[in-house]
Amino acid sequence: MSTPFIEFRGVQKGFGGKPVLRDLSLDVQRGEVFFIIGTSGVGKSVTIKHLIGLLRVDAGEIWFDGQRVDGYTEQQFEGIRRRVGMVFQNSTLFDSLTLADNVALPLRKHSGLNTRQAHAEALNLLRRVDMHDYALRYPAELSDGMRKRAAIARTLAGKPEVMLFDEPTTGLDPISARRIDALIRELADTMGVTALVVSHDLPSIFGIADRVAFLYQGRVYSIGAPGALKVNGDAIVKQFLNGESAGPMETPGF
Amino acid sequence: MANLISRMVTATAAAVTRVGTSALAVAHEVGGIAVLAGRVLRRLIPPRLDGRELWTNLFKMGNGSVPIIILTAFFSGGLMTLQSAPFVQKFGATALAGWAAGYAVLREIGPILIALMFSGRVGANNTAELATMTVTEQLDGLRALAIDPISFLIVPRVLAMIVALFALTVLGDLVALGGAAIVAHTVMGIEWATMYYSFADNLAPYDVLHGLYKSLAFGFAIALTSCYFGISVKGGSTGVGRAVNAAVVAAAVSIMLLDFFLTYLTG
Amino acid sequence: MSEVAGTELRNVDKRFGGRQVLRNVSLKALPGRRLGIIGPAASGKSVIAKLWCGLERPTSGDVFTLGHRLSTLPELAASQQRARIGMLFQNYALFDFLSVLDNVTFALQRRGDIPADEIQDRAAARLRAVGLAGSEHKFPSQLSGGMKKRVGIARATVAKPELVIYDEPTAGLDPVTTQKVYDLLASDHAQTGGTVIAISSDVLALARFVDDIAFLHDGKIRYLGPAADIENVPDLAVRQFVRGEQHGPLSQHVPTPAEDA
Amino acid sequence: MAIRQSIHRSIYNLGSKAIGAVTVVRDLWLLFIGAIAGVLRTMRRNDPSRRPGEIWRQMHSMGNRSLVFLIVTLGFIGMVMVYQSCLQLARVTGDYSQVGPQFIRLAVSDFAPTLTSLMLATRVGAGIAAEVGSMKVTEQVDALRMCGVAPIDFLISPRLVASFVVTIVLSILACGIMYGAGGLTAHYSFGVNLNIFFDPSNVRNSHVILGLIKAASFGIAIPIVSGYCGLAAHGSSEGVGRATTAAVIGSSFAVIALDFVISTLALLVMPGGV
Repeated sequence: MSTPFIEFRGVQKGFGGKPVLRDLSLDVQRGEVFFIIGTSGVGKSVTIKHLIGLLRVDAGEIWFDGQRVDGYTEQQFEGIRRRVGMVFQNSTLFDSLTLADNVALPLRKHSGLNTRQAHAEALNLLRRVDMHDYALRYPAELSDGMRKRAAIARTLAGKPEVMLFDEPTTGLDPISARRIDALIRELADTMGVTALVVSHDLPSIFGIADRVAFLYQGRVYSIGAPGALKVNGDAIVKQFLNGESAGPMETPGF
Repeated sequence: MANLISRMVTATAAAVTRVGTSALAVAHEVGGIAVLAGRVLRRLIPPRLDGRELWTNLFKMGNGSVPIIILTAFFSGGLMTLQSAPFVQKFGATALAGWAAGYAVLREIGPILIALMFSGRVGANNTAELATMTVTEQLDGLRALAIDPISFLIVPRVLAMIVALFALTVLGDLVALGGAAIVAHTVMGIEWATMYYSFADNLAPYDVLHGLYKSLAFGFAIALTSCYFGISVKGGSTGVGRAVNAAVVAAAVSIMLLDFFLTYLTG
Repeated sequence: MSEVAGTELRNVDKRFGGRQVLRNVSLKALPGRRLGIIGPAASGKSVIAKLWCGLERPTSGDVFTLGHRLSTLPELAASQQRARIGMLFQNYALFDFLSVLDNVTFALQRRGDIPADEIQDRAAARLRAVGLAGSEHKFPSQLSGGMKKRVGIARATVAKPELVIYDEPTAGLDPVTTQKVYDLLASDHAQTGGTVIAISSDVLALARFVDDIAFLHDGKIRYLGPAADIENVPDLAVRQFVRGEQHGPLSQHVPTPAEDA
Repeated sequence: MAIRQSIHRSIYNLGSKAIGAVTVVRDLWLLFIGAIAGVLRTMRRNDPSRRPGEIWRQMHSMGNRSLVFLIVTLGFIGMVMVYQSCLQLARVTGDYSQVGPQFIRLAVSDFAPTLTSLMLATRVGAGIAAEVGSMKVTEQVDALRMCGVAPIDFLISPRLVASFVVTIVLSILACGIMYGAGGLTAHYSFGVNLNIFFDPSNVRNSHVILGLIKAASFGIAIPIVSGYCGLAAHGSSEGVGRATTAAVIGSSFAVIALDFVISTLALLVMPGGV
């Protein structure tokens, strides 16, 4: 196996004295669609926010493309953030800008394009996610699924090598959810974008994941291809992947 | 007796602690605002800000506030005339009506009321907007796009608010004098010309300037407090409301304090 | 008596300003059974829930709830009828100025016809049933999302309502917790009977809980039938929605803002 | 042609704005009547919307917690006003004997209630709108209705009573603070004799009554305007933000406009008397 593209080694993180990540280690290969799954409140989103420096580790190491990044300054993280894009749970489009302006924003800031070029490029990106018909709408006028697709287009504007998705399908109806899934898979297959997806949506996991890491009690409890986990995994993993209420698993979120 | 004394001591200690903690909290906020001011200033030399954001905000804050500022200024000019009315009527000193109203409006009531209304409309709106962006992670979204939230969001807003409040105060001064004249004419039956000469003879350019440069300081204070409380919001929809509340209160206090010190410093 | 006229919407239209949210909707919830309502975001599901509680009034058409024509009842009388309805709000809507226990007892205390110790006993029993014994004196801000949801369930069911409406009881929950919530709702219903209405966009989990499912699309009821074979109904639109297929009769749905709010 | 169209459009816009304003005023009036009815209803011991101690709690949160804020702001504004008047007089006559008596007359009949209420409009108004608004968007208002409780009786009525009392009390207090701070400024900066400054002989009963009428009407206007904004909130956190800002600007403006109306009426009813 080649050296991993992204690696977490023994990461610990707590909030207000309460440990969330106790000793988390995982590795992601280039070009993979990698899922981080687990119950609510287990620290999935917390994990990925460390990679772009929105949170800082209490202990442990984070490696990205052969470099150790956990001790980076805010300025050094700027460099990482241009290579790693993040799609937030509630899409974080700027309410005051149209979709086209939202997508054009990082282009104007980073690619040195003028306003007109940025706008043209933004339309191209919106076409990629099939949202170009809505380029002049404001985020508040669209459904959640459409907002999420526009947010993906905005993240793509930075030509990221890695994209982080925080619960991309939660709260969406099935049609919108599968559409997002297809898009994530397509970006990985056609553009080689490594995807790190936080989710507990079973159809997504079985639909598009190459590998999944199952988080439980602050650690990676099990890791592997989704089908293999379901077959070989222990009772706790199986309970989660089958969505059963009865089983050995403790769910502090409930 | 000893019991009573010990109880009094405990109560006093508790009161002192309470005063101490709230003083600490205030110091904490003031410190936060100062740090933000530093960050904003650092991005001004050399200027690193988003031009488009500056223009949209200027338009939104300036243009959008014109109606409310006109109404406020008109009423405050009128009110000042009403207040001087008994005096003027008693002594028949119609020539002084414009002076009393104009002086109060240009130097004090005008800039303060306009600044308070500006803080209520623009400052509060700005806090709500930034707070909403913060609780919905839009600020993290900016950072994730490798865009500096201060130079993209805060600096244009601070500049826009200072410029807008200054321009609105100029407009407000004119409207307030007009309001004073109209009320003097309709309520007290003073001639237009009397009012005009009363303004022209008794008011020096410095009276106007005094109010205007105060408005620059007010604009800066409103901008900083409203941005600070917007981006340091905590806790969902309740938090947004609380942030707005804190921002308008802090802006009102700083307007009064600044007014006092600027008046003393410059006369 | 309530069994006779039942709980139903008859030819209901609902507009907010210029937006038509419901078009000529007729839907019946049968006593003793569980009705599920599914549909894309902003298709008007939550509006139906609020119509049945009398929190919203239809623009035209009739709303019957537990044998009363709620659409024409004055607010005061409607307010009395609501004592017979339990509602779990989409975002729980817990009173954040009250403790967990006070949230659950609040409605019973307002009625004024139940002795204080009975109220306490009932609330304590309900909190035990949802697994929150010991958290009585916490405040909503100190609870996790799942715990808030359970307080909401306890509050909705403490008055032994004849009709319970659950609006998105499992939104955002992981599969295991989702199933635990539905287990809880099912055991409640088995004990108390009455009518249950559940709204969700998580179709498959909902289908395991309810008897019948109504599919709401674009303000109209497109399908109403048994939940068991929802995955295999002949209507292509329903199948497309349930399976999340990209191609089919359902076009991309563009909602106008805040329809579902 | 284009000009005529744009004129048409702006007339149309003005018209619809005017209709909107009339609707808002009517809704505010209805809310006011509803809240008064709620006050009367909740006086009954077993009314479901009654919450024992709620008025006290509201008075505490509005009054006690505005105290420092008011003392600071009104103290400073009193100082500045007197300072400015003295400065101006120094240029013209140099006779400071009328500064105090005129100042207290103005403070009683206008400055104290108006400035107090303007300050309360920001603090109390924003607070009410934030609380009620976040209850509205989190559906707690609907949950209240599910529990058989009338939201206006439960949320607005106690705040109306509390604000009415608190605004009057704080206006009286603020008057004292302005007067005191102003007197000290005159004394220390311009050497005005304190006995001459603190001479209330200019204040007549009509001034006191006018000041109290103003304080009372502002005290009613603030909770009604902000409660209205709170209850009209929709959306999520940005809805609460909108409601809060609307409450601040709406209740501040209500104070200024009411002040103008009441002052004009007073002058017309009692020319020279006020």
